[in-house]
Amino acid sequence: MADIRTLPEAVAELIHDGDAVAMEGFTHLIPFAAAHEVIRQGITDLTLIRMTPDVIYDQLIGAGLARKLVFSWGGNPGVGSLHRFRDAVENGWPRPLELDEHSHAGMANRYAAGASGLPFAVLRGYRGTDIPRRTDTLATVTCPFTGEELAAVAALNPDVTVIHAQQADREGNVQLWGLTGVQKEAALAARRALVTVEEIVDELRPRPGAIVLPGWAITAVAEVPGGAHPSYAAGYSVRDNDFYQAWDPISRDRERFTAWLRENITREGTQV
Amino acid sequence: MADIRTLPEAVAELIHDGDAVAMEGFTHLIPFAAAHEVIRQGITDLTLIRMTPDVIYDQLIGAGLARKLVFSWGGNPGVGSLHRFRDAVENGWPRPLELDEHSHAGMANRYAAGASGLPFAVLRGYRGTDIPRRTDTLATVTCPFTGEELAAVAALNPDVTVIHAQQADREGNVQLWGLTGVQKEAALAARRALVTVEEIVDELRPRPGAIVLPGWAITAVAEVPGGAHPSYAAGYSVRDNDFYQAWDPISRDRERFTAWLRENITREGTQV
Amino acid sequence: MREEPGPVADGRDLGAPGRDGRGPAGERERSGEDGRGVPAACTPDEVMTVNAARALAGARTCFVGIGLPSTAANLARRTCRPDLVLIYESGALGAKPTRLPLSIGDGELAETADAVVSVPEMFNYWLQAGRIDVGFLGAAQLDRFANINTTVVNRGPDRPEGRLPGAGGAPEIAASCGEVLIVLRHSTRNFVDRLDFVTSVGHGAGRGDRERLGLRGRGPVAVITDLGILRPDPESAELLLTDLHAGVTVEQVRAATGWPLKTADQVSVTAPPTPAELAALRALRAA
Amino acid sequence: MREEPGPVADGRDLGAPGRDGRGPAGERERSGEDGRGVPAACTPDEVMTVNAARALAGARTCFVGIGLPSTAANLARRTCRPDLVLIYESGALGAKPTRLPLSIGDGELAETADAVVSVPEMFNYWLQAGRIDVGFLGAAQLDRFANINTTVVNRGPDRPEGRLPGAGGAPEIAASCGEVLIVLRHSTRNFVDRLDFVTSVGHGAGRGDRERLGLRGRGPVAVITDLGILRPDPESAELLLTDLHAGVTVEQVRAATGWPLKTADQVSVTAPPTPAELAALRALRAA
Repeated sequence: MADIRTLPEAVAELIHDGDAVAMEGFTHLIPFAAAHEVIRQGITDLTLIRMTPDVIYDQLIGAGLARKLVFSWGGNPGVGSLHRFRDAVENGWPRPLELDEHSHAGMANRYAAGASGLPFAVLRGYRGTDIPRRTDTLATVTCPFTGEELAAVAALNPDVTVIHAQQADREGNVQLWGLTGVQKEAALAARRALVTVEEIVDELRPRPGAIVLPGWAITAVAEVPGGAHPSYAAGYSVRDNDFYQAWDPISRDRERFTAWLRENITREGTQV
Repeated sequence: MADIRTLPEAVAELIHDGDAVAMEGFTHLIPFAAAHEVIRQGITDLTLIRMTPDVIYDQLIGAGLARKLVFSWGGNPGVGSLHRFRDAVENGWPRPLELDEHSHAGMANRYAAGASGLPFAVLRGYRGTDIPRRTDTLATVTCPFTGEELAAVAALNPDVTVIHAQQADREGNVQLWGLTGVQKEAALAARRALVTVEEIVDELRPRPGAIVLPGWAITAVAEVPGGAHPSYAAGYSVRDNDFYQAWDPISRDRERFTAWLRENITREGTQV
Repeated sequence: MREEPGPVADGRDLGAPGRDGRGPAGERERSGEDGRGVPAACTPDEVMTVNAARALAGARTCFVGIGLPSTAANLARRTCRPDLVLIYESGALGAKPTRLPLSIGDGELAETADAVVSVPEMFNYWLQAGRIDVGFLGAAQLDRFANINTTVVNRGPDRPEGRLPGAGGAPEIAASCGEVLIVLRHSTRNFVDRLDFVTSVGHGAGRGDRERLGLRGRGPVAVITDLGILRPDPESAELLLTDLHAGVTVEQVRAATGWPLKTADQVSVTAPPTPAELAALRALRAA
Repeated sequence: MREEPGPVADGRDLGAPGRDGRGPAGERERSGEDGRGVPAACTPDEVMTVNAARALAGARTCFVGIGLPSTAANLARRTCRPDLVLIYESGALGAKPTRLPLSIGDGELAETADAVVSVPEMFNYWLQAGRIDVGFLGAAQLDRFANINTTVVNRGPDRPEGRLPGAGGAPEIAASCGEVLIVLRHSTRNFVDRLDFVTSVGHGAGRGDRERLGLRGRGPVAVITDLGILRPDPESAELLLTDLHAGVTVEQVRAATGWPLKTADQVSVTAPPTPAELAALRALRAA
């Protein structure tokens, strides 16, 4: 029931200038290929939403396509800083980047509220921290039974969520397994959902630990083998830790980053 | 990490007079054997919590062990009324039964709040209905972002939750699959959790659709093959629909019910 | 499970205690005592169920109550709507049972589902978010605005309230699905002038009430009975008789309705069940 | 992931950019430039990690940040606490990695876990509910009450704020775990008189603040560094130097601390890493 599309078609149809876009995947199953297609198509003025911006958003931010970032932890996992993110925040290069900053617990609950059709979620969080000073999507509510004051976070409802999964069938039912993170919530919270998959199969064989998203809850599926690289897809690939480490020197320098982008993403015929 | 116990030991250790007890399982995996052991041990003045009281609570109520019922749908699924429940509510036999009544959505969220360590949960529910007139665990909260008024339901934190599962390993890690209902939430919301299982195995083999509850999150495990009968355990048994239909005439009549209880549950040597 | 009728004022069960009227107070008996004229080839319950299935012809996803709604939805999958996605509150998304489930938690629902989710997820992510096209409900009592009572009935002074099963999933199904279908047998016991308790809101006190209450779906669009079909007046949202089953008169329907039932300007007659529909329904029940 | 040090006032990364000090600014270099006296057989980072692992001897379950905390927790599983349940915010409950994960989402965490859950479930059902004994955190800046900053640093007038990675899971880990351990390298850059931003609350402004804020866990019980161990004063909750690693002096620690560090009445010396501990740590890092 989801449309089966090529990646360029799906990105062109689902993601537009100015959209709020969530590309999720907690280290695992990060939809890098879709982000690279966004760069190739030059879709810009995006509000990027992601718990861990990771290298995928470092690239989009460095490419100048983001005007705002909604996030909770912006580092290169196990390596260090996200230099394009820092350069945008600290120096406004290549453009200023507005931030909406939460904790992981807050972001996870914001997606869950969005997936639930609720305007907000309640959690026991943020107390005593300076985080409330930096976001207007955080408030408090009082428990009507106990009088306790709790944190309230505004729902996230992206215009479009992009995730990567291992498999889809021909009706667009999607199966992902391993660390499945917040992808179900992110996909269900969005107005449109695009899933890139390692392969399209005739029949999904149920897997331990898998979650299945029915095709009717998804807008489009695109087959993109290796579409999570340098992240990984359990059962198909392993995390390219070398790339994450190599990203540090590439991204430290504006010129080197720009050259990398041209050589690897935007140059005619490139497909990373 | 969970204690491995016999069913009589576990019930005696974990369930006490006056406790708030949740025995969950949405049609599937209903822990009947544990309820029967409660009847045999005469543990009384219980607050019984369950989305669908089902025949399991009809038996406990008829046996006079419940002073209160927290629930959302009290019928014999596919058959008709729960006559012992009705007799207690309408006629106070064998004792009056206080009710706290919600919708399924409300009960599910009450358990989820309990499992989350929150005092309440928010949902879009109950609007325009007469349900709020009959419960004091339902209130409203106002969204601090949109001003919308939403339902708030008080968390459920049973003294003890009892569930039935297919398997546990020798450390008390539990695996259940098929329709897993609200069991994870009910178990995690409780101060103590007892899991009866079809069998204790050397190693849990991961199954599609299974949830695993780590042994350290559970208080005790008891091996009770067939412990869900007349409910069922996917992979081990099928639902005994004939029993559910036979329960209708048994339970319609106080004397016939009492005789059934004596013959099948409380008489020396009975083990249902 | 919301069709479960429970007790009524006289202490007898309302409608059939067994599923789909096959119990002791089932369709054959009622057909006989009411003397309703139906094609000899099929029972009023069959006509009702076939029409209920037809009402799903445009639906993609259906949140299914057990009993009559489940029978109709499964029949739709075998007739007018093979791709219909059946969703059961026990956690099954896209169940494809080969037999009618007796309970909402029968094993086959999970085994044949596209996905099985927890009950909290079902109600929060799938139902509440407005993802389901049609909610298919039964009722113990229904009023002229298609509000539903499945909680308690008043049995008169000096008698305790009669206890019905309660809300189950119905209040939020009625609130959140894109639209709602209701199927129940027609009698003055069910179709009442005033509900003893509002368990689930149809159109409240009339058009505009759902918006005022912030209910997101369109609410009930049809009530399918063994006598005909009622639909809300586009202006007032009060139920109008819009369709009669073959051989049923307007007077019969009015006599079975506990309020002065209005009729549409044009009352149609439903097409009789086709041989294919009847064969599919009977095969489903026999499986 | 909370150990990620990020930039500091001078634009250099604080501490080591690579994991556990094996990067360009790693332990060997720092050991040399600081001239710290440690047993020739092991580095200050090894002493720190071994002591961090020992701090888990009484824990059943540990919510593990990547980097130093993860190394220490995995070492504990190989030495003092073989049954320790490792919980990673990516969703792995009871992970048993054979190698140190580079990221919090490495595949082996899921493959070896007792259970894998969604991220919302992890934070709501497992962390927030107070089910985890110990939260193990790193920090970019720490103050005398063990409050943590991992968000931004002030780089002085006319310069933009230095950006750190942000909160991640830390605020709620610090709030909800039964108790908190913190591991980080000791320097005046990290141990500051005043945080530029409070990302995660340790003991707030002193004893009683956690209760006042409604934070359920006991908060930080030890800060383990490459120089020694600080623990909160039972009265004031201000961090006191309670332990020195062998060969380190109180003056060295004070010089590396950005506030006037108080010492406990008795300052102990930690037992040097045993050959077994060192062998296990080195095997873990080499795997």
